[in-house]
Amino acid sequence: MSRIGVFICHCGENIGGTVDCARVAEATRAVPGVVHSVDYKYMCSDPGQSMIKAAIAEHRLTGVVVAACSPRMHEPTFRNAVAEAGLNPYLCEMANLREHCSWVHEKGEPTTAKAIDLVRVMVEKVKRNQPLQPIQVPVTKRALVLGGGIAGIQAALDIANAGHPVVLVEKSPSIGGHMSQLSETFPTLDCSQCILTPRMVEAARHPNITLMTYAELESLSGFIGNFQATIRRKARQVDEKLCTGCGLCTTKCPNKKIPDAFNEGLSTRGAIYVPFPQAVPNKPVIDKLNCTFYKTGKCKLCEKLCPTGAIRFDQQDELVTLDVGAIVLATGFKLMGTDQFPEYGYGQYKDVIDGMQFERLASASGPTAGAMKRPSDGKPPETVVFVSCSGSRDRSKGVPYCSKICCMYTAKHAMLYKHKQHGGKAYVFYMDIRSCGKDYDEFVRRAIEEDDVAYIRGRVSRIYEQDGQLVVMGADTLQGGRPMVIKADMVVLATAVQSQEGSEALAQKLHVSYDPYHFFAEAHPKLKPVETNTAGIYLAGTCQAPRDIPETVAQASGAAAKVAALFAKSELTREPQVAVVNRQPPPVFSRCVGCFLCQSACAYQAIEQEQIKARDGSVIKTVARVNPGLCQGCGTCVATCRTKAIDIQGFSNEQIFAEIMTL
Amino acid sequence: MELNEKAKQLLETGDVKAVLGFEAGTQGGRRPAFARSAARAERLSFEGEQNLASYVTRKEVKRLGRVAVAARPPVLRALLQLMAERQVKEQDVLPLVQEADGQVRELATAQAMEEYLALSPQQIPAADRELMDKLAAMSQQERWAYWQDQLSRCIKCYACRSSCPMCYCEHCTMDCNRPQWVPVPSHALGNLEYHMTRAMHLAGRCVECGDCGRACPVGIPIHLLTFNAEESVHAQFGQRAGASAKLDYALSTFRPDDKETFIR
Amino acid sequence: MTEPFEPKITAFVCNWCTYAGADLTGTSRIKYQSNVRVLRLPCTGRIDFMLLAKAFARGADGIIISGCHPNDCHYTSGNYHARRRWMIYRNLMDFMGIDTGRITFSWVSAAEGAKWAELVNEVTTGIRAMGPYTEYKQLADAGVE
Amino acid sequence: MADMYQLSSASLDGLFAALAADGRRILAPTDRDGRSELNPVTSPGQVAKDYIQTTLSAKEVVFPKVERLLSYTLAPGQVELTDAEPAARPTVVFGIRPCEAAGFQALDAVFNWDYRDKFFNARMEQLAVIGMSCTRKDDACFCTSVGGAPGSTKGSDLLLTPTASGYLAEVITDKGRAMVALAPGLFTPVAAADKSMVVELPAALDQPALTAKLPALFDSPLWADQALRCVGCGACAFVCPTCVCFDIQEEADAKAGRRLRTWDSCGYSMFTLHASGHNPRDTQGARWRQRIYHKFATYPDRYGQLGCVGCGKCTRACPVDMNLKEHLVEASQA
Repeated sequence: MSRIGVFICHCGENIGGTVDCARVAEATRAVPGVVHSVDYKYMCSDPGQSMIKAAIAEHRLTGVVVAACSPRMHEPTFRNAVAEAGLNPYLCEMANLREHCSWVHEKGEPTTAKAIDLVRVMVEKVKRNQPLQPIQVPVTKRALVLGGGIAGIQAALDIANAGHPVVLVEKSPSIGGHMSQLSETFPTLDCSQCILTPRMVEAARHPNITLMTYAELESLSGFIGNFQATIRRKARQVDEKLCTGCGLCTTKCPNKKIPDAFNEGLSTRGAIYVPFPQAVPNKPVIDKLNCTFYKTGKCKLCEKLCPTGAIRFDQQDELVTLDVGAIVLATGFKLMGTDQFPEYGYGQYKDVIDGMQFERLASASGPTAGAMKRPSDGKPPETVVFVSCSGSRDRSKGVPYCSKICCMYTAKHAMLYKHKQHGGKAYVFYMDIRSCGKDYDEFVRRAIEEDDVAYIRGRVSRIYEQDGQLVVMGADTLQGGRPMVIKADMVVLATAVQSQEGSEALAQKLHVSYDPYHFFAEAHPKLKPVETNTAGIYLAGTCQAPRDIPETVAQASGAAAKVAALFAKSELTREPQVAVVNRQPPPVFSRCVGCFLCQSACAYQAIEQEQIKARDGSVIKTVARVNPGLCQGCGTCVATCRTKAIDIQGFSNEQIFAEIMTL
Repeated sequence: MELNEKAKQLLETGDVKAVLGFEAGTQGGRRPAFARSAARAERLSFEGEQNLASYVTRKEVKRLGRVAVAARPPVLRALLQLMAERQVKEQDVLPLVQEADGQVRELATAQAMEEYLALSPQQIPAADRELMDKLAAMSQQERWAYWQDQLSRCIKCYACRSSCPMCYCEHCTMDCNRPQWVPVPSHALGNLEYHMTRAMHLAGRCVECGDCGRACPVGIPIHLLTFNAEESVHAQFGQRAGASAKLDYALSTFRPDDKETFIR
Repeated sequence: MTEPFEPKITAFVCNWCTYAGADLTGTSRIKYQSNVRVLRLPCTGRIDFMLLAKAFARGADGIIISGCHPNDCHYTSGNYHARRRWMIYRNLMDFMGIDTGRITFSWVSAAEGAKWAELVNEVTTGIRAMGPYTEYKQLADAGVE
Repeated sequence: MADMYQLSSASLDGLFAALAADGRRILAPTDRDGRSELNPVTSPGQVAKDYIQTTLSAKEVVFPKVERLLSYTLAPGQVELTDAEPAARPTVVFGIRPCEAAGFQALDAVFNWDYRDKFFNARMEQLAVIGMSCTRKDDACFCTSVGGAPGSTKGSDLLLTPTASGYLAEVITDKGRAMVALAPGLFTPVAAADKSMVVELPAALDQPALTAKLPALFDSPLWADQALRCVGCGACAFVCPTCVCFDIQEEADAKAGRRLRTWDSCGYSMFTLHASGHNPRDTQGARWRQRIYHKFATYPDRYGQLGCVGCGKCTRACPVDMNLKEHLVEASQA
C-alpha cells in the first residue's frame, strides 16, 4: 500500500494569493494512499526541502508530490532533495499549481478546485511510479573526425590534446581543405597557409591523431559511446611507408595536361601528383581516371623511376572498422559553379571566375605566383568587377540563404587586387554589406576609403564578351536605379556557399537530420548548436551552415569540448525515461508478438531484435528489445504497440491511465 | 485438377503436412477443413467463405508443419501481411489458387503471390459499400444511434477477433489488465471501446475479407469499422494492407507533408 | 434554478512544446478559463488513441490534444506519427457517431503562450455551448443489469 | 398427469393481454434480418414466424451477460460496500423451444449447488416459461440424443404445441396454472393430447454409452483433431442455454468501484492461464475436450444430469461450424 506525501507550495503570493493552499492540502488528505499533506510558503527553500526530507523519514513515504511551479523549473531540485532523504528520486512528481493554475486563473473556488484535481492526478501517478536507476552506457574513448579542413583539424587537435585518440578522415589526398587554397584571410590579411600549415603538421605529428587521407566513411552502426565506423581507404597506388616524397615521379609523369583541382583548374598537373607543395601527408597519389597505364595498360614510368619502389599498381582499396565513442562532422562546403549563371555566360567566359579561383590567382603559391594575370590571356586586368551575392539570397538559384562570407572576402579580393594592380579599377556590385564581426566593418571601410574600391549598390543583370573585354550591365539603386555599364577585363563572382557533395547520403548513413539545402541540422538552433539529433555526433564548420574561419574554429573547439566531456567518464549516464519491452517468465516470455511495427516508428533505431532461446539453443521466439543507449523516451513505439508490450518508464501506461481515471 | 487431387498429391509427396480447404458442413453450408491424409483430402474443395489465413498463425497449426492453403485474394493479402509482420515464413505456407481454367496453381513465393494479387483488384462488396455510404450520409447522432443499437447486441464472444487473420496476438489489448484498457464486460462502454480499438489496430492492416462480420453470431456488421479504418488509410496515405511481404505500415511511418484539415 | 453547466476539458500535451507553451502562458500571466486539466506526456507520439477514448469514458465533455508543430518535434518525428494516427482515428470516431467536434487537435509551440490561452478559451466556450456529452456519459451504466 | 387445454390461435392475443395486465413483461422470439432473438413484445403479432431457435438462449433472462454484484466507495482506512439488488421483474418467456426450456435446470444445478445464488434465484422466481413444441428441425438439432424431445414439457411451466385448430396447452407447474388462471376463458379443457404436428427427430447417438466411454477417450488424439478447425472464440458458450461460466470484473478508481459478473468461456486460451504463465489447457484441443467432458462427463457426475440439451445453438453460432452433434457421433464411434 502506497504512503504518499503531498507538499503544497504557496510560492509566496504566486500560488497562495490565488489558490487556497490549506484547502488543497486538506482535500488531498482524503485521497486513499495519502498519509501526509501539508502546505508551506516556499517549498524550494532550504526549510521547505528539509520539511520534505523529514516527512519522508517520519512517515516512511513511498512517494512524494510537490505541488508548486512547473516541473520544467524545479523537478531536479525536488528529486535531489528526495534522493538526499534516501528515497529514489523518480518517486517524486510535481503538480504544476503556478504556471498552469494560479498564474492563469482568477482567485476563487474553481481555481482551488482545479488545483486539487491537479494534485490528485499526480498522487495517482506517483502511486504507480517505479524506482528508476539512471542508465549507464560504456564509452569508447576514441573520436572519429570526418573532414580534414580547418574545422576537422581544430576539432581533432583539441580532442587529442585532451588526451583522447582521434582518427581524422579526409577524402582527398591531403588535409587542409579550402583554407589551404586561400591567399590571405580577412580581416587581417595574413597568409592563410602561414597560419594553417603549422596546424596541419601538428595534426599529422600528434601522437593521439591517426590521419586517414584519401579515405571516406563507408558505413556506421552503433550509438553514442559505442559506434562502429567502417572507413574505406582508397588505393593511392603509392606505398606511403616507402615513399619519401622526393617528387621525382610527379615531375617525370608524361601526362601533364590534367586540370589542377587545387588551383581550381587554373593550372595543370600530372597523373601522379601531390595536391599542393605543403600537402600533408606529402605523398603522391595516382589519378586513375587520367593515368596512361590505367587507360592504355602501358607506361608505368613512375614505377620504373621510383628510387624506393613505392609505386603500387596492385594496391586495392581497404576497409577498416573502428570502434569510436563520438563523431565530429566537419565535411565542409562547396561553391556554386559559375556555370550556374546563364546571365553571366554559363561559365563559358574564361575571365568570369569565382572567388576561389581568385584566391588562387592572388596566392603566392598559386599558378601565377600571386601576380594578377587573367586566365584567358594572362594579361593583367585593369578593370575588375566583383559581383557579390552571386546565387546567394536568390530563390531562383535555390539558395534563399545568405552565404555569409562573401561580403568579407569580396572586400578582401578587391583590396588584394588593388594592392597587386596599382592603378587598377575595382568595382563591387552588392545588395547590402554584411560585415558584422570583430574588425569586419572597419575592414570593408578600408577597402572603400583607403583602397578606393567602387561599391555599387545594385545587381548585375548581364555579362557578355565584346572584343576581348567583358561588358558588365548593372544598375546603381542608390542613384535611382541608374543603369551601369562597365567594360571589365575580369569578373569575380562571389558564388553561393553550398553543402558539400554527397551530404545527404552521408547524413542518411549517420541518421543525422539535415535541412532542405542538405546542410546538417543541429539538435537545437539555440541551445544545442554543435549537437545533432543523434546523440554522440557533433558538428563543426560549414557542413552545418556557411560561416567564416574564426566561427568555424570556435565551433570545432565547441564540438571537441562536447566530445571531451563525453570522454571524461568511462560510462555515460542517461535519464531512465526510456521504453522497455515487457518480459515474463516462460512459457510466455514476453507479451511482444514480434511484429516489429514499432521498429519503423522509432526515430532513433533503438528497437532491436532479441531471440529468446531454449536450452538447446533453438529460437523460441524473436521479440523486440529497446536499446536504452539509443532510446530517447518519446514513447511513439508505446502508442504503436497493440499488445501493450512496450511501455515507457516514468510515463507508463498505468501511470497515464490512472491520471485520466482521476479526472 | 480440383483441390482434392492436388491435396492428395502434395500430401503423398510430403511437400506439405496438411492442406487447408473447405468441406460440406451443417445445413448445406461450407466450412474450413484440414486434410492431413490423402483419405481426408477427398472432401476438400475451394468452395467456402472463411479466410483460412487466420489458421496459419495458430500454434496448433504451426506444429503440423508446412501447410497448403486454398487461397482467394483476401487470403493471399492476409498471408503477405503476416509475412510482413514476421508471423509466417514464406516456406511455411503454400497458397493454392484456382485458375480460370480450373487448374490449381501453387504460389510458392511471396513474389508469386504479389504478382497474382496485382491482377485482382481489391474492392469492398457492393452491399457493404452501400451500407457504408448510407451511414456516411447519416447525421452524427443517427450514426451514434445506429452503432449503439448494433453494439448493444454484442456479447463479446470475440468470434470477430478469433476469425480475423490479423488478430494473431497471443495477448490481445483486450486481455491487458494493468491497466485494464478496455472493460472486459460486454456492457455499452466495453463493447464500444472493444470494437473501436480493434478497428484502430487493423487500420493499415485489414485485408478487407469481412470475416469478422461474417463470424458475428448476432449479425453485427462490425467489418464496416475495420473497412472504414483501412479505407481511410488508403485514401489518405495510399497504402494497402497485404500488398507486399515487405512491411509498409502506414501508422509507423509518415510524410512531413501528410495533409489534414483539422489541426489548429 | 440549476447552476450553469461547466464543461470538463481534458488536455493531452507534449512536454517540450505545448506544456512549455502553457508554462509561458503562466509566466506571461495571460488568463484563461480554468476548466481544463492538463496531462503531460513526453511527446504527442506517445498519445495512444485509447487514452482519448478513456477521457471521454471518464466523462470529459471536451478534449484537447496538442504538441509541437511539424518539424519542431523534440524527438524529430513523434508529432508526424501522432498526426497520422489522429487522421485515421478521427475518421473512425466520426463513422461510429462520436462527436469529433468535442476533440480539438492543435500545435502549440513553447513560444505560443498566447495561442494556448486562446485555444483553451475557444474550446471551453465552444463545449460549454454544446452542453455536456450526455450520449457518451450514459454508456457507463448502459448494458449492466 | 398435467391438465391439458385447447387454445385457439386468436386467443393468444387475450393471453398476452392478460399477462401484461398482470404486470408481466413478455419476451418472445422476434425476427431481425433473418435471425431471431428474444425481445420484449406486447402482442403475438410481433412474435417471429417459423423460427427454429433464437440465436442467443433465454439464459440471459436469469443470468444476464453483465450484472452488478456490488459497489463500493473508498476513503483512507475505510471501505463502504453496497450489495446490488437484482432488478428482477415478473417475466414470461414465450415460445422458446423445449430443449432451451430444459436448460434452466442445468443452470439451477450450478447456481444452487453449494451456494444459493441470490441473483439467479431472484430472477428465476419471477420467471415463467411458455414453451413451444417444435414442428421443424435442422441439422444442428439433437435434443432426442440427450434425453429431450421436440414436444417435451421439461422446463416449461406451460407448453404450447401447435395443432390444426390452434394450440394444445399443457400445464406443467403452478406457475403455469397461475398463467391459465389469468384468463381461464381462453383455455378449453381437452382429454387427449394432440401432438401430431410435433416434428420427428430420431436420436443420433447413444449418449449414455458415450458418457460411459469418455473417461477412456481422455487421451485420444480425436479431440485435438476435431479442434483443429476451432478458432477459440466464445460464441458456443455464450449462446449455450446451459453454459454457466462467468468472470468477476472490478471497475474502480481511487475513490469508488463496482464489481460485475460477466459471461466467460472455457474456449478462450486465457481461461485457465495461471499468473505463473503456466496454462493447464494450453491447446485448443484441450479446451475443446474440456467443453465436451464438462457437459457429458462432469455434469452427470456432479449433478446427475447432462450439461447439454441438444438445442444446437452452438453449432449454428459457430463461425467455423463446429457441429456438436457430429463431433459427439464421431466420438461415440471412436
